[in-house]
Amino acid sequence: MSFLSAGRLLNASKSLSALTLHGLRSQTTPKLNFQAIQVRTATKKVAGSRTNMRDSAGRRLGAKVAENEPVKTGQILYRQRGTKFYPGENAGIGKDHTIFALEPGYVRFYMDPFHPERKFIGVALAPELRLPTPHFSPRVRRLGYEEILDEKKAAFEENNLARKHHLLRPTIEKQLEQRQLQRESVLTSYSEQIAKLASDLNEDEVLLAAERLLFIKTHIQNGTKLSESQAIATFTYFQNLRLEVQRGQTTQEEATQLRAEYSQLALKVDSLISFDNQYKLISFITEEQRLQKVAELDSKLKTLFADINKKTKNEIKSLIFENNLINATERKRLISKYLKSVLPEPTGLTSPTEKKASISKRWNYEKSKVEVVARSKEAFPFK
Amino acid sequence: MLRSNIISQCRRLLSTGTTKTWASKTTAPSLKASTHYRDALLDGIPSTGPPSLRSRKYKQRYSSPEGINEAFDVAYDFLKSKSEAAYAKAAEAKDPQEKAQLETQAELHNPEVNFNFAYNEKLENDTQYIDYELPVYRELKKKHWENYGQMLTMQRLETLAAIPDTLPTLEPKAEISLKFQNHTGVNRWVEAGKKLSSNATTFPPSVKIQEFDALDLTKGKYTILIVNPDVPDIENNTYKTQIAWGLSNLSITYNDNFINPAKLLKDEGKYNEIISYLPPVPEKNLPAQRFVTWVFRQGEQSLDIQLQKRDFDIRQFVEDFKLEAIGAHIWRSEWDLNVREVRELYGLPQGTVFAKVKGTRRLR
Amino acid sequence: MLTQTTQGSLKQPTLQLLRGLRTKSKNSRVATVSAATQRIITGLSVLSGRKKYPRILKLSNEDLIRHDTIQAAWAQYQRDIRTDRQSVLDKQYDSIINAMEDLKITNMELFKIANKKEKGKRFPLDARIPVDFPPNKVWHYEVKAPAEKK
Amino acid sequence: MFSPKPTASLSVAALRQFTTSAVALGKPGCNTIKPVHHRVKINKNKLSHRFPELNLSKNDIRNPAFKPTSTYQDRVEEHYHNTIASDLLLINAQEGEFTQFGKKRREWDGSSPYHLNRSLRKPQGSEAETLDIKPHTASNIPKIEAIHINCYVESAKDNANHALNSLVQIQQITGVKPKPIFAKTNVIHWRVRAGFQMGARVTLKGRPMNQFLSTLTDIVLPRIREYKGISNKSGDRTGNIQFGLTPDDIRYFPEIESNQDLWPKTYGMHFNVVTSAQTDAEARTLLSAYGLPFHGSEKGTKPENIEY
Repeated sequence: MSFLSAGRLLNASKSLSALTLHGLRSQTTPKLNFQAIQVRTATKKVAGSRTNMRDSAGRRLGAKVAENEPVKTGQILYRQRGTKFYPGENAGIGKDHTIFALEPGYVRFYMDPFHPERKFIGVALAPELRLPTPHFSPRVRRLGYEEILDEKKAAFEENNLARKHHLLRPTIEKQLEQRQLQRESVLTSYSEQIAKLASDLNEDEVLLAAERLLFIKTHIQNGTKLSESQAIATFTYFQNLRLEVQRGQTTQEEATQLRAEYSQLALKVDSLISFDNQYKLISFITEEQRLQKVAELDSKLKTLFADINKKTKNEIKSLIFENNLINATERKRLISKYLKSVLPEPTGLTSPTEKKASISKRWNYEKSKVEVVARSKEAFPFK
Repeated sequence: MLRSNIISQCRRLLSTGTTKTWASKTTAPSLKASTHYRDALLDGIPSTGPPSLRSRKYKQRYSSPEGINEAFDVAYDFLKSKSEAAYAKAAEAKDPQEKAQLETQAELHNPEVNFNFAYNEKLENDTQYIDYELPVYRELKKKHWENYGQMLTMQRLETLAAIPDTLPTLEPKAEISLKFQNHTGVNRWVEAGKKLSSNATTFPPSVKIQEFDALDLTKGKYTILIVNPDVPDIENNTYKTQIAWGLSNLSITYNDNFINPAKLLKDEGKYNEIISYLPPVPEKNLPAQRFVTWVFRQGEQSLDIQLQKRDFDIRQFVEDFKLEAIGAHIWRSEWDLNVREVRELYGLPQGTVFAKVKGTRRLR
Repeated sequence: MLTQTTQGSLKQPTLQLLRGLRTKSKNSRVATVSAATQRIITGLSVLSGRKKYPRILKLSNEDLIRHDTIQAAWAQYQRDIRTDRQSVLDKQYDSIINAMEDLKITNMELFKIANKKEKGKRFPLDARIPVDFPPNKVWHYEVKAPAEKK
Repeated sequence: MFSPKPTASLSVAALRQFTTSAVALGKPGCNTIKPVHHRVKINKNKLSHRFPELNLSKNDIRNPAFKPTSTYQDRVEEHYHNTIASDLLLINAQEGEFTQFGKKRREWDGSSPYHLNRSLRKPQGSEAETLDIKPHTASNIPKIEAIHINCYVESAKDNANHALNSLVQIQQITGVKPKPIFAKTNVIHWRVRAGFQMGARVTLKGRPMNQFLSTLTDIVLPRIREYKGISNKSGDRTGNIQFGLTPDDIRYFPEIESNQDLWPKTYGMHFNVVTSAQTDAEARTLLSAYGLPFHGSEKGTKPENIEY
């Protein structure tokens, strides 16, 4: 009795009932004790608790579509336990391993050379296509998106932004306006300076030069070299000219003429005007000349730094901060050299007992012990 | 060896500048470290501390490991003798590949070359410190590229399906870096696969082609094709490929290889523009469009073709002109409010608006 | 303490959870952990690499390049030694083969003896690995093989 | 009446899953790796910006895993290169030697149609294939490549601490961190269950191996009373020699002997010396060069004509 597992009990009972109908042949079936069969033996045992004889309804697994059958998106292709079949192209797999179509197309059951031990179900987008698509050929793709033909609906959809963009839109537009205003103010200041620096330019040439210099300014601020920025400005201007011709606003001849004028203007402006460290316009100065000026400033500061008193102190500060030729790194170097918060060791050292002296402790690496340093007011000129 | 150690030690005390020089045959400046670091690099860290540390506090605290100076002197002489042998062989070598390989081997262990390469800008290289005309710097840069840049680009090309959608595959031989230098003033290299706004991509990009193999760059020419494989083809309910920009007959060198406005203006007539630049103008509600920049070696042939139609089959084009793909780059574009201005700027018709939900129409 | 084995229990009698067990008691008189458990705790600490690695050596840019140069020189030096050694062995092999061929021509019988396979060959037991301080008596001449002793 | 529980009620988690995390999120347990269209090997660790030091190579000093190795003279290695290699070349070299092919699996003669897809026949006269023996030249001189040490402690089935002690003992003797070994199968009457930690094993290579070899041959083996040596019959016919030491022999190791009370109980160990020799006989010749004694009769050579 023990060798019959619960799963097979039901079938065994059915076959036995069939046997009883044809009269028991001399088959030696073991004495079985079933509830379901109405066989009354001489002595009927007490009915025990029902631990077997139960089964769930069939899960209707297996294929739901045939080969080459047209399917819609999301249509279920195969129900299974575990992955007897794997999802192929344009097919997905659910949590209970159900395979469904991702695109409308025609079902294909196929093998993939990259996974020899697996069977795939995929959806080919066109009837004549076979799966798997060759490995190195471009993917077959369906556009699917439909054009909105109704004008009103299309306009509405175009302005229908995601909530985040919709909420951000006003602030962005305000920022754009601010930037525009700022550009105009810089343009006006540049055109005034250009008028002073390059007086022989006429009205619209000055405006064009101002725009060019503003364009170069934005690039230098972001770290591009000056020569590169100038080239980008010219190149972008020529591109715009080309597009005007493309849009039919100017003729080809005018464009070439404008192009020549612009390149001449560019040459002139680049040779007359250059930028200082605040991106203001100054008369042209080459890099060598600038470095030479910085060196002069350095030597002048050194002489002032030699004897520090009230007057020279302010002069040093003004020299460093008002100079418009030195860039940020050079200024930092000059500050660390001449605007020291504490003067080097010998000046201003006093005994710790001094009343007004400022005491500081530090670790001495040579003697490897803590030492006390007392300094009087002279050691802190720029306090 | 012992005698030279004693000399270098007392020289370190006198600090009169190092006398060590490598066996370099050429006097290229980039084979020497800058004087600021050279003495510390070759003769050991002075008592004032390593020059590469900025603040005096850390300079004071720093102590280099024991015995490194003596060991370095011995190692320097040993490697220098090896380098001389390699240079001698390189002198006789005839085949340029082998010659470059021997010169690389000779300079590969030069501490100054390694210092220059490790602590200077590699992409926008200053030939004073990193000069890619020298085969050793190309070798160091190639290893550096294969360690990160190459893998990243190939991963993005694969996951965004640029291969096989445009070309079937790619064996990367050159490093392609891309940057948009236009009215926005932005100065940042574009990472492969990045989504760019339509304002940023209004004007053509600047492409930098860094070759590593030992080639004669004076003869070989280069072609750049930027293709967009995601242009909607509404009649056939699929996507088609269009060419956004094409340049050919570009000549570069190992250092001057940045095809940017400056270079395009400088040799105006020398190169050929296959087709003018069409900026990304994606439609609303469509998935992001991919713009794949392919770079090819033309060999000696000159490619003077001018295309009119935007529809483009890149595989056919490459086959016809026997172009050898050496590198690629990819960026993506999505619809945004500024696309309307870009269309007006280029005189293009207004974009079609698509429904948000994908329809159910079959492909065929 | 350690759990004893219980008949039929599925779990292997594992160590009682030792983390957090106080090994040093506040007043030294009370020994909180038995010697056996203490031995196991030291055993565990011996096995783990925790806190046994020295702090990472932080080098300046120059020293890092100097260190790499030293490592490269050492690697090149080792490569040279290996190639020299192998070329010596190759020469030895060629000379053996030449000698064998000459012997083959001159005297076949000697050649057979020389070319015999020495299957059970052993190095003498006294030929030890050289040490810095060898014993006073380096070679024991009177050593007999066990068979001969009987 | 014995009635098996119906299997239908197995929970989802018990199903064999490819990725455990997928189940938690309700994702399908199906993992299809898409084939790529290029041949560049992509190392994802190098592309992520976490832990940049770990992307450096192991012999870069900035890598936390950097460990200087060649910091002392390895006299065993030098001894091999200075004397043993050339001697072995002389012993093994033979003029006019050719490759002796081992016993290989044989084809079916095709006399019956069923031979078509049948797996190959067994080699002649042996269960498994045997390796070819290639001519002995200067490039394949036998060398000791590794020593596997395996310490299975039977008493660990009752008391896990013995397994831990065997771990500590091997680390003490070799200076290399060992790996624990676990019982593979249930053996009821030995009261051993699968999954119990039963001992430790380690593979020694390079310098730790040489260090262990010199300690073994210089100090431990000479002090074992009447140590006959390694049996001439040991070996797996491909040039690897096995031998063992009893728990008492282990006490002769200097690392153990110097602190007796720390080791109330020691455990015996099996050693498998892996060499690049092609036969056991050559392996034994190689090992004898390191001072390892051998005993017993060797196949194919009568004891009396073993040259000492």
